[in-house]
Amino acid sequence: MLEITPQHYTILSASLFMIGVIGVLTRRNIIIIFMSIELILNAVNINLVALAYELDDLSGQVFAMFIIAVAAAEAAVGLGILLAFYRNKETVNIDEMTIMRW
Amino acid sequence: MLDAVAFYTLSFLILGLGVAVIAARSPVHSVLFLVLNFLFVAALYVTLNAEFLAVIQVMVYAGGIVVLYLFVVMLVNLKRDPEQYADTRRVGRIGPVLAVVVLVELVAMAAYWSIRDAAPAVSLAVREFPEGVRGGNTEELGWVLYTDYLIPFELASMLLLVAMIGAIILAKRSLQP
Amino acid sequence: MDLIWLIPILPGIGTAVNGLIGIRFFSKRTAGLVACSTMGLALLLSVSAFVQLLGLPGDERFHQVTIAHWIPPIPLDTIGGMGSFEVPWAFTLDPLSGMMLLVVTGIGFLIHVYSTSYMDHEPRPAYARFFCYLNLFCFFMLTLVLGSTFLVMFVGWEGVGLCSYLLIGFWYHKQSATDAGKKAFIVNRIGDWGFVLGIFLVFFTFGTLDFHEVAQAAAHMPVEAGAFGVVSSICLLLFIGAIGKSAQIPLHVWLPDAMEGPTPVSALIHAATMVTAGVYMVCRNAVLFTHAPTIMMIIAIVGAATALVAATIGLVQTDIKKVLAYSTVSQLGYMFLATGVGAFGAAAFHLMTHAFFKALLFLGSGSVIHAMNDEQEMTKMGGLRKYMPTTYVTMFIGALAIAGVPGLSGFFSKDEILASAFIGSPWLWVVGAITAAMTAFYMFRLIYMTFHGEYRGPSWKHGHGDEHAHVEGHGEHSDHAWHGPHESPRAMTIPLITLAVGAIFAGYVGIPAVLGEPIGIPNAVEHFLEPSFVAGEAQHAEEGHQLSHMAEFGLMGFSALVAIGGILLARRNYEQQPAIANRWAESFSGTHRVLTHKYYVDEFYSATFVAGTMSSARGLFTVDRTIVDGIVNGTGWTTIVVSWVSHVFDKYVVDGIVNLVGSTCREVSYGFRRVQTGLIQNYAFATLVGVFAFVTWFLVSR
Amino acid sequence: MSYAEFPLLSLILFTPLVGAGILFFVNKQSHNLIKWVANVFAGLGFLVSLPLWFRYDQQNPDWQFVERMPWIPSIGAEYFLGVDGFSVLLILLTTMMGVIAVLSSWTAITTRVKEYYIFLLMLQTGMLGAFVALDFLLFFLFWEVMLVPMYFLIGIWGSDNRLYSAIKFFLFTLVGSVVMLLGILAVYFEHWEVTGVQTFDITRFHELNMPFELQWWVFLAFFLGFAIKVPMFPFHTWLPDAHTDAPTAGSVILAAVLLKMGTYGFIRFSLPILPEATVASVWWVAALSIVGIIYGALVAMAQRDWKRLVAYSSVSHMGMVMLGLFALTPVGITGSIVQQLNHGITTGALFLIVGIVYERRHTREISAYGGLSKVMPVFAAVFLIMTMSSIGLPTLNGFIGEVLILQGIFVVNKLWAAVAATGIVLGAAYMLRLYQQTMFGDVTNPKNEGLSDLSLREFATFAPLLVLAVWIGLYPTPFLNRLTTSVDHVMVRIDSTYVPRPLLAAVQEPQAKAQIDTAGPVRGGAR
Amino acid sequence: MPAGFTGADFYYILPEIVLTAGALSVLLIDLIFRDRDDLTFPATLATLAVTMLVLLRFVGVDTMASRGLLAIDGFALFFKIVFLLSAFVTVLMSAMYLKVERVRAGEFYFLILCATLGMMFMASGVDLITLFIGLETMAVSFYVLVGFLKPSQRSNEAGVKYYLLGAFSTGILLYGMSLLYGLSGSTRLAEIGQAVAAQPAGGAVALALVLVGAGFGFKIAAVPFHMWAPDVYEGAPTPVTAYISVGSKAAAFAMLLRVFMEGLPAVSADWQMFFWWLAILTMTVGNLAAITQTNTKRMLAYSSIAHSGYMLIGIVAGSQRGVTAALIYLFFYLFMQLGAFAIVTLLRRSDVVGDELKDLSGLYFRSPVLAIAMLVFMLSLGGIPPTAGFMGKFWIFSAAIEQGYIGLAVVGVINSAVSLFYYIRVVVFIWIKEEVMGSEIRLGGAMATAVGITLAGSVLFGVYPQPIFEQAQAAAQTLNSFIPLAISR
Repeated sequence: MLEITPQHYTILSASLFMIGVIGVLTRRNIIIIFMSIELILNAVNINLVALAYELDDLSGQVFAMFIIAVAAAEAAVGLGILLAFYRNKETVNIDEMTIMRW
Repeated sequence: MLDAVAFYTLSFLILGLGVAVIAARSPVHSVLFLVLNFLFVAALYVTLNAEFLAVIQVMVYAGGIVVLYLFVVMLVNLKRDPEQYADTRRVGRIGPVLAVVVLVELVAMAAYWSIRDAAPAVSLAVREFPEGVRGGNTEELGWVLYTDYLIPFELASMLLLVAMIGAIILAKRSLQP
Repeated sequence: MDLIWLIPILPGIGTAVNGLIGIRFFSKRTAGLVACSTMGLALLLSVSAFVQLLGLPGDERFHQVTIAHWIPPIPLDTIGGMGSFEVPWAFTLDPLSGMMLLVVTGIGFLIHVYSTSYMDHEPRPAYARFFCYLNLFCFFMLTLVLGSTFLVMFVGWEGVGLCSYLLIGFWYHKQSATDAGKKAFIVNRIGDWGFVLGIFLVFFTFGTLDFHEVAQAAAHMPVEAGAFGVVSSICLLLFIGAIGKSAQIPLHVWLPDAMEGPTPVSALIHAATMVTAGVYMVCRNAVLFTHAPTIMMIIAIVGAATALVAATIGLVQTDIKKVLAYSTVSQLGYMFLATGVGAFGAAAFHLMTHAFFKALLFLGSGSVIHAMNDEQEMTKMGGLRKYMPTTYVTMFIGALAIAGVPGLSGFFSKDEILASAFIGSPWLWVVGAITAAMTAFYMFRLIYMTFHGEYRGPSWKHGHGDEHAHVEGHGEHSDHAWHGPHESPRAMTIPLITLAVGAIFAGYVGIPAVLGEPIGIPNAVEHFLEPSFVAGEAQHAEEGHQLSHMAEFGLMGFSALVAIGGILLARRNYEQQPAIANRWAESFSGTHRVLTHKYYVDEFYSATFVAGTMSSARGLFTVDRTIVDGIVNGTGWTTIVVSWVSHVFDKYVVDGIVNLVGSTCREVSYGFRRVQTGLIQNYAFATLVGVFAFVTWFLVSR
Repeated sequence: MSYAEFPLLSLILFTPLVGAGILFFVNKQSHNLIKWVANVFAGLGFLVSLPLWFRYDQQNPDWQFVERMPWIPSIGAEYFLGVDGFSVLLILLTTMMGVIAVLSSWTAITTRVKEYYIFLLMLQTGMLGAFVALDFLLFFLFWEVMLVPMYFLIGIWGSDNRLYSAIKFFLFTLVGSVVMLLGILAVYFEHWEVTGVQTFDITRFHELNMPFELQWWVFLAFFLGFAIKVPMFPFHTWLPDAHTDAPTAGSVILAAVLLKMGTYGFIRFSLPILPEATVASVWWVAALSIVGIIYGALVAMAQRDWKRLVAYSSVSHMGMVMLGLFALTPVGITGSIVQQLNHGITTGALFLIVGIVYERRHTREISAYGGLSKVMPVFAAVFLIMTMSSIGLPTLNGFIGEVLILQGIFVVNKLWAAVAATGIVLGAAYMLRLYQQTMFGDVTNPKNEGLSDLSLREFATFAPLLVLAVWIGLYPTPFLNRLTTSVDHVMVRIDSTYVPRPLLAAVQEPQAKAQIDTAGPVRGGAR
Repeated sequence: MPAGFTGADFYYILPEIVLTAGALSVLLIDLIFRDRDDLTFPATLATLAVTMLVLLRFVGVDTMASRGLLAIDGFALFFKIVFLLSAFVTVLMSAMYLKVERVRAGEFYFLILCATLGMMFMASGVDLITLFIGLETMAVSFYVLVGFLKPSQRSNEAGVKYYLLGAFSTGILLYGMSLLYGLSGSTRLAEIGQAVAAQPAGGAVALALVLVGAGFGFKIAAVPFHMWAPDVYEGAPTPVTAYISVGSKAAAFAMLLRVFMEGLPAVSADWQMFFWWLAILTMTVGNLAAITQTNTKRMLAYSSIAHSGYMLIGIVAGSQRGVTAALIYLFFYLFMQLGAFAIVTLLRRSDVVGDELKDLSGLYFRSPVLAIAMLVFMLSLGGIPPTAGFMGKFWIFSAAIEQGYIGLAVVGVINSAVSLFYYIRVVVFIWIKEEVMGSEIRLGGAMATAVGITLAGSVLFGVYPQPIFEQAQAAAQTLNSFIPLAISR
């Protein structure tokens, strides 16, 4: 129990992952959903870093680094799209983007 | 003992803040919670002796992305509360429940499995670093990044360019009437 | 004799000429000329062929001509191993077919001639069409007669059916006529069903379809006394065919209706030739049938029954043609009775004589109807004797002949039959005798009601005008003035006379031995036909059971008496005091009604359908109209109901299932569309569900 | 070059296509030119196919006029054409019917004339291709190519309910054929596994002996494909709709040729490739066929729509064809093939007949007619002859087929033959009823008074059919002789396993079997 | 030249380099000649053409480049050709569309090129990180492209949807990848393969398998990860839709094949079962849902979902034939799908949006050639010979049969029959409905070329597919590991 095994980290990351997922599923404010996605990415990162630590191999950390970079890029683009949407629709409520359905 | 304490406190904070992020009423609050969350994650990295990553985490994430979020939140001055209108067709309830179930499953599966007996199965190509590189995390990371993962690195630059251009295109008010 | 194949071809040519060009271009005269000339040539050819046949010694009187392959040999396994199914276009001339040949061509020719004037009032195209059909009929009939294999015979068999369909429905604007034609064809088809199966079984058993070879082969097979083996089944099936064609119970219903057709047609097809095809076929396969005693018994009984029943019906009919129709049925019953007891010779003999006098009677009635301006009800006739002597005399002769008055053809043939029936079983003889009496009765009832007594018909305005201004059944002409009953033109009377002569003397070729030997005339027909009924060396036809001369004389005398008695009774009832007839009708009103309703056979068939209706009332309700005109005969009703039920089934079940699948797909599709709510979080949720499902699945599967 | 290596089949195959190609460049306004081109090419197609009749050597059991060149080597598919007597007859039927169909549409089609003829000619090529292909993939290709033009023919130029009927036809056939494709693949891999050669060469498949299990499944797959096309009883429901709504030429082609694809498939593929499975499933296929015969006849009897009646009658007739086929006796198979030709001729003619009156009156209600034989005698005569040939009157073609089929099935099972034979009676019933109601009686409907009789062109469409009907009826030998080798080829595959079981006292049974091998010709074995 | 690198490493990625340079130059041209809008179009085409030429120098090469991150082999080559071709056609069909929509073309083309670049790395990467970066490059470009029409709400909404769900699925994918990494301690697929093979198949493998599979499932729009597709396809600019439905799908398949065939052959039984279900669901749902669509783009979206289902059959088979089948199918799918979308793009006129089925009605009377083309595309999508689509389906089903997946094959063929129902509906609108919609259709040279290429491809490869078959077989061969056949040959 006191001895910290990889499982601990796995469980931690899994939990964070699921918190993010729940955020994505429940919140209606798109910005917050974006943040939930950031949480998910963080969960992944924790996993990778922990594993890298266990395996004593650096590629895990490299992977995590790339993920951070990608997260930045995605955030930028995502917020851009969101702004474009907001300009037309004057809202960021996810339940109101249902022009295209069925 | 010590790392145990560190781990439990950090993970408690991380998870708690995560919950706070998705639970907070106003987006501003959740942004702030997000920042804190990131900071503690960075701290966790330090315990996993990934100092460089920790730094990046703080600078890029907490410093860059979150600020971006903050800008947007401010930019989007909402006339009405985005949460007020809710579409009835949405599966609000089951979602979280299912998520929790899946989490349990993940944990259960993870419990089967430990790195220890998996790792020795394959003899990893042990990286040997040239003389110039002293055994610091940052140096080694830099070395690996610029040798093994050069190509992805270059590609990532393209990716960031694309993101930049894209963000500009989308965010700027369109020229054409 | 090698040209016999030409005999059918000639009328065929006539058909082609009249059909392709005639209907369009020929004048009536030309059309008639073509038809008659072809028949005449055919007659000449057959006579010459027959003469040549006579020239041969008795046991070599078998000549076969193969002109071409029809169906080339195809391997097919039979009981006896691998046979090869092949059918040549082959024609056989032997005594039986020879005799039949003469009958068909002879009477056919006469009736052609008769028709030239009888149909004179038809519009030109119809006239040509009529002769086209008539020739076609002769073509098929001759094929039937000459065909030397079952299948070639079947060609004629079906062909004559077609022609009778066409000729009965010749006046196609008359619903009743076309119905009758359809009925005839379909009832025949029912018979053919049996016949064709019989043919298949023949091939399956003997590996060949040639009558001669079949006979040879059959001769070696054991006689299936008591047992019911292959041969019996063959014979049964063939007999079903015969029943249909020769209008025996229970398939006799079509023949009376067939009287809708022009009278010459009734004479040729429904009296002289086609209807006797069944008898002819049975005689052709005498060897087969003799090997199936059980079936022989059945045939005899059916024949006897038909003879009796038809005769009884004949007693009360008042439509002149109907009377003759039922008498035909009954006479055919006679012939089958004969074949049933093994007297094929007698049957064939009676077939020939009957052809003469029945054709005669029909033509006579035709001339009467002609004279009465299409009146067929005997109650509206009477006293015609003085208006049309020739017809009267000839018909009288015919009546005598059919009644079996000694000295005329009918006497000899009928006597033969009765004699052999007596050998078969006394009961059959009794039935035969009763029938004979009735025959005599109703025939003379006909004669007396028509020609004797005072005229009961409609009055007519005397005056000038052409002789033939009246026509049969034709709307456009019937308004012409009618100048009262009168003798028919020569083209009609000459055939009558010829036939009358035939009716008298045709019998003398077959004087029974018991009469013949004393005056040195052998029973020509019997011995002449002998080879056709036995296979090769199996020369024991029906020796063994011969009647004593005494008995034979007795029977003869009795039948003669019976005939006379019948005639006298008829005379008493219908000439001296007609009241009696009615009184009888009242006193036996029950019977009378039954008889006038022809034993309710048609009604019975309808009843079966009615039952069917009740069961499926709804289906019927929607469909009533279709049924009403779709009815071919009683059973046809049930067929129609079934057909509609299956139609509904097809429409709503078979098709319904298909459409159901379609609509289901559509519904499911809409379902999927509903899922597409446009809400991102639902989509994400779906993803999560997918993950969950598979993760769980792996979790349990391990 | 001698005719041996002259690519006759390709010529036959592509002549109509060339016609279609040329039509494509004709101005769509100049209707007459279009019609002429179409007719010329259809006629040409018939002419070039005539050598098949004269040059076909009916003694030679091998495939003739063979053309062979690699097509898709990497899966072993080839451009492999060849014919035997059976396909020769069907090809001739097809080309002839093509001419008739094209000719019969001269006045019937007034809208979008160009496309119409293009589709008709393309359809022609598709059908011919299916008959000449000896490569299974090639066959399948043509088999499906046919669907599209037919779909358009029904869908564009059809009557009231055309879209529904068209899609129904399309989907039904498609479902069948795709399942069939799986069967083809199974055979392909089996052959590959056994012989190590990957090929779609049908002639090689004919020598393949597959395990029974596999045969059984493949048989089912094939059965679905072919039975829908035939169509057999439960799958027939597309046929009435398609026929009813198709334009005249469409119905004619559909009845005369397209339906033959199914039976052709059975004879060319199911029987020789899957003998054991075939023998094992005789009973239920025969049962279905018999049901089809009776059922089709009954439903036909209840129709008020002239064309529907004919359509259902062809369900009945094709049931007869299938029955003869699954008698698996030489006579039965021969008969069934002949009956296919007859059905093509007769039913084709009957649809032409409906077309004639439909073109004049624009209704198919039987009750709308009556007494036509007074106003159009020639037409009535033609109709009479065709009716008679349809109900199997001797001296006309129908009889030959039926008698052979029934004789063939009779030696297998008396009962089947007996039941099937009732179909003849029913056939007479509904055809005569139709004839009586339309042709006989007085002209009740004034609209029918002024109907014109057959024009010369219309008569020309009937003439060849009449001639054939009589020819086959009186002297079918040339046709039957051309079939011997094909039939033997099938029988050789079937015989080894197939023993007829006579119901009646079967004397010398064993010897019968012994004789089959000797007498049962093995000429086809050389392939 | 960084340590441990040789010129060869850069030589082998020459096509990518050329493409990048081209993309940047397009961007520059757009910046420099602000006022000229007609230069970027030829520049883009030139870039693609040159890249293709350079690429063709590597035919037959089979090697590892840049420290074993990239595999330069036939497999990658085949896919790269697919990407470049589809990009080429997409660009051809965009030109006029962009004019109608009145948006600057420069960035558009730049993004298209960048997406292509990402795809090319996805095709040749044999290392999780490389694959991931390639994937993201493509994805981000597409996020922007989908939302490219800023004035249009539909476009915005589609953008947001695509972005959100894309990011979400990326998260899932990444989590799976992290597990894979944890299992093996390496990001190289080959080493992962060894590691997984070496240890007892634990739950984690299955978990990683499902998560990665879900991630790919999203990209190839496989049920139940498909739900973004209809909305995004409908909202995105039509050429982008076309490119997503072909390029992105192909790239995802390439990556999927790499990861599962080379990375996880040890647990093939598991993922075969996984994809078996996925395939059946995808085909059925896709086809059934398409039946009742009234919007052409949406209908095509569902149809493309169904098509992923067919391709998945090839992957389930997993044999060499299966992979070949998937490649061939993708290649032919390129022509027919792009062709169909080209027609839809053409229908976008100043006065008509042109993506409703009824907008197609009477097309035949307006321009028979286009009608015939659309007919061919529909038949090809439906798999009716003699079109390319049939040959593709033929391979797919033959693979399934060979591997003994009879049930799968049957479901597949039945589905392909059902699919005809809605393809034919399109044809009905074009050929049988008489009334004509909207203004005249202007068929520009570029668009004509696009339609020409796709039409030619759909027909020619239907009649004579031999060359493609050979290439695909060769390409598939270079993929190292296959599932052994059920039957011996």
